[in-house]
Amino acid sequence: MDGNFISHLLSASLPPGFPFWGLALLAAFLGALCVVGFVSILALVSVWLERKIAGHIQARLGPMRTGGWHGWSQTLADAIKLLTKEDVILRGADPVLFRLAPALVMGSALAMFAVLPFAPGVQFADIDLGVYFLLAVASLTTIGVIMAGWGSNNKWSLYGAMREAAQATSYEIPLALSLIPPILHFGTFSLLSATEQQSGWGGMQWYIFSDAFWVAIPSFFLFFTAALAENKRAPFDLPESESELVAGFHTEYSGLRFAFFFLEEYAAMFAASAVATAYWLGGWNFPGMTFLSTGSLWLPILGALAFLLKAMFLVCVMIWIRWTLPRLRIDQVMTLGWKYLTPLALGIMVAAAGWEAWRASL
Amino acid sequence: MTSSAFSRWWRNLSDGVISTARGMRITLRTFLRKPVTVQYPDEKPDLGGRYRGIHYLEQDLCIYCDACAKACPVDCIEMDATRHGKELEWHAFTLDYNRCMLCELCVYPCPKDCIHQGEEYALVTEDREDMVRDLLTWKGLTEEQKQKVAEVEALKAQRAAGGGE
Amino acid sequence: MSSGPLVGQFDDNVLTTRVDWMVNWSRRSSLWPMTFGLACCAIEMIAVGGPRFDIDRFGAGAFRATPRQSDLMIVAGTVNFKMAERIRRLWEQMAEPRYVIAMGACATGGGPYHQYGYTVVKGVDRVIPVDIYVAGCPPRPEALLDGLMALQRKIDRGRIVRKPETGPV
Amino acid sequence: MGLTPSFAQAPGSEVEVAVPTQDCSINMGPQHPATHGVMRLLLKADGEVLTGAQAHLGYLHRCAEKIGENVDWTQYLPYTDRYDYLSAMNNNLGYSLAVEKLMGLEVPERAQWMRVLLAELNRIASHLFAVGTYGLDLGAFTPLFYTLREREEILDLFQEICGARLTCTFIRPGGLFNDAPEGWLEKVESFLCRFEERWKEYDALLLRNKIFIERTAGIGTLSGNDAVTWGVTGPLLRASGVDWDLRRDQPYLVYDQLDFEVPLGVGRQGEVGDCWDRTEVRMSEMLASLSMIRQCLDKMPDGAIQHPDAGPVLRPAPGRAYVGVENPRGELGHWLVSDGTKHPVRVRMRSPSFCNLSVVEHLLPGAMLGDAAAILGSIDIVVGETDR
Repeated sequence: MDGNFISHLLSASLPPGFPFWGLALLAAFLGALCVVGFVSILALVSVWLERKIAGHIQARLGPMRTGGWHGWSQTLADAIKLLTKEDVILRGADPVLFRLAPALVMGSALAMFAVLPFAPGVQFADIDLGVYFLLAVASLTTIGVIMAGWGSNNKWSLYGAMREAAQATSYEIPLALSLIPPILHFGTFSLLSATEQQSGWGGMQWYIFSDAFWVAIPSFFLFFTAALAENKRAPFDLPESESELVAGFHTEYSGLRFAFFFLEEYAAMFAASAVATAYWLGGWNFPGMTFLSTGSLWLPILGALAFLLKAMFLVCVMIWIRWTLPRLRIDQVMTLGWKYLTPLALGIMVAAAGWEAWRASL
Repeated sequence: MTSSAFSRWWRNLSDGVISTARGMRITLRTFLRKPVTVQYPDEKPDLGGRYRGIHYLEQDLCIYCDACAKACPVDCIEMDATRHGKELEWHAFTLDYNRCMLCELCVYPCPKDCIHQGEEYALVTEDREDMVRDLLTWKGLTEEQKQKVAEVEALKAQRAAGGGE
Repeated sequence: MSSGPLVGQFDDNVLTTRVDWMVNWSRRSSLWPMTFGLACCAIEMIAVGGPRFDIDRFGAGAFRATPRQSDLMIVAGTVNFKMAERIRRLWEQMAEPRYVIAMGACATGGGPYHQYGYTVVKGVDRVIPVDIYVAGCPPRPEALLDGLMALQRKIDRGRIVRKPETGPV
Repeated sequence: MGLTPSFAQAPGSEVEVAVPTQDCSINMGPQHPATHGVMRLLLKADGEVLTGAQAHLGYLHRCAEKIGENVDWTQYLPYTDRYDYLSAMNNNLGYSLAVEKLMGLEVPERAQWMRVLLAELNRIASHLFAVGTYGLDLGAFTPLFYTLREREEILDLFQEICGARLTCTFIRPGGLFNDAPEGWLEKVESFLCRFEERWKEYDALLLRNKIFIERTAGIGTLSGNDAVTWGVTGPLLRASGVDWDLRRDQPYLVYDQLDFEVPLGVGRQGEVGDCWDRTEVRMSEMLASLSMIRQCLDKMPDGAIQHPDAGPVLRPAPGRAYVGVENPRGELGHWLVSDGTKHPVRVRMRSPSFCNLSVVEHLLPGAMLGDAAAILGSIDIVVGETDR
């Protein structure tokens, strides 16, 4: 399928002779709107999930009284409250950096969603270098965080920013290296194409079940760990480590600007999980999809559902890990990144390359 | 040296993975268990008979002896009454919860066992003045007491009149 | 109450009452407390966050370490003169709308240290405005939850975009 | 930021820091999640490495000693609950023992056993909190909730016997305020059985966790010699390998009739006296207390719980007395001076947290910023007691 559902819808409904640039602008605008809406709902759901899962892991209940059933509207209340809260901008803060940082962080988180293949035809842009784009955009977050930490004029924030700088740049390497085995396997940087190649075996020819499973599984774990560190999730939440740096780089942020950082964390978690889903867990492919005809409307709906379920499961695992483990120290984070994950990723990369070469020679 | 360094590297890695898995198993087990939370406003706590909560006073028994106020380490009990012979005309018996530390030291010295700490545990106010609680159930004299006092007064007056003659 | 271009500008009508209701609802349901323990009462405050009582059920479980992101300051413990100015500063650092619960006898009125405690402030309301007082030394966790619910009722009474009622004075 | 000294000063390293850098002073507290209350640490840091630390006290000074000169002997009892608010029973016990020493009272047999039972129960509650919040300091939230869950059960027991959860005011000069209610001892027994199972969960979640070991082993090492020199007591001292426990070495009450072992730090994961050892000692002490409570339950005699001579108003003979007891945090000493009236002339505490806190200035320099929380948490201070 070429293009996405928005451009299909637009080209079908607009009068013939409508200029192409207008169509492109409209499609971009509608797409951005969809992404913002989707990410907001996603963050609301994930924060609620996080609080409920944390609650039950800790032998308590979590939100119960806001809204009806099990406090389902808790994060909605949080969001409205953060919206209506006073926006404090310090006199000593750098006015430009302080204001720009949340926008940059939020923008980069939203941009990641442009290339995620949710279902057949439900992808905003299929870029040939999809994963490159994702990695590049994701590292913009780091710059936003450093701007926030520097601009806040607060020592805790500065420490948080410096830790983020060190940590994020270190973990970019194992993150990118651990993506190489699936890239070699599928022979493409495009997430869409990789997903489509996993549709065999009745929708179960996922990379981790393929003949290369022995490199797929370790590289999956490596990617997952590196993504945790890249997203500042525990046990790698050093930039905002509460018991050391008060709230780290966002110590001085309140109200909506803080909400942006909050939102970005969950958006980035989902994006990382989505990449893992698309490359290792078969994307939208699910067993039983072969019974649906190719043109059926059920395929994108059920496919999107399968994709969301897989990605949300990984998000839940991230939450589960967060509420289990203590935090590492910054030098140990670096040690883990450079002395453990990077060599492992290199080894797996070599193994994967050898395997793929051998398989190609058959 | 190299082999030991490598085996240490390997052991660190496997230790990390295994202990993480073990921790995650424990948290998962708790996740699947029933939470221990008591849903407070719907379920009330069981405080047991000895709970030291907000005080209450059995005013009929109290003889205005001041023993509780003297025993109080923080002087939070204040009482005021006028004696009419045996009957007491109460004006105030206040307990200041701005100071009270609910230590029960006022309860032990009471000769009539009339001040108690009940199971009421919450005193929530929007005004600090409301934290001073009057423990009296009635003020002044009851009708009964008034009658008794009047009788005693009448008797006194009679005696005084008789003695004067 | 916070101030802004819309505050107190409108009469009662369906829209404004709904907006008021929604804002109040969100503030009431999402009172993030500050991790701010002073003394004994702090232990009970942690117990309130613990599994038995679970303040998170009320949406107030996200303890924030930084005053900028917290809505509720639970002054849990004895306030002395050296700490009082820090409390004032922390309160000033909090973003509006902010609420204060004085938990326990020490915070409401000096408590056991009222008489001979030469360094103890006789009530935190001499330093910062207090919304709700909770008695006890320390109060039971249930009492603090009662205090939280009282604060929620107080927030519900608030009028944000509507003109305040002018009743007979 | 230049190279950190840990790289520059590594043995055999020839790297030198050429760029002159200025140390960054960081003000940690009084409102900081890691200071466990309102203490202020003034840190000097070169990047992530601390070069100096200074503790500032007094944010919770509550005049506890001065109040002792104004109230009478019994009235001071509730104040003892409040300086180390995590172990109220032990504080009550220490003060009561000191007053009894002044008065020359011998407490009835049953009261002695009950006191030991309550003190050990409170020791478990206190250590549970200490271990749980230590996990929190290191970023593990969940162990705190598990320990709080068990702590609530101990507080329920306290509430049933004395009517309060935290500030017990239960052990008094001359005995106890009250006897245990019907069926209370059986509830203690059933709690102990549950607790033994749960203990393993904290052990696996914290002590055996690789990240926890990495964060604590070899960090904040306090040698036995230093520990003695700095006047450190309690689990800190024992973690440094010094075999000293007042319960065994200066037995009071019926501790000499109990059979218990004193856990010592052996440096299983790192060095003797590091943060891991301190936590391990606390965890083992919980089990030791557990066995002591079991023995108390077995040997609990019947009889009175209050000495007949100890009325509501006490008038100890003129004199002075010092009694030290083994609190969860170390040696809590009470130095009392009486002039024969119903008011003390002087009440003075040797509070373990205060003495233990003094080592932060010794331990923190050279550690990293993340270790500051780890070291401070492993000392397990209660600010109510350091500032009094």
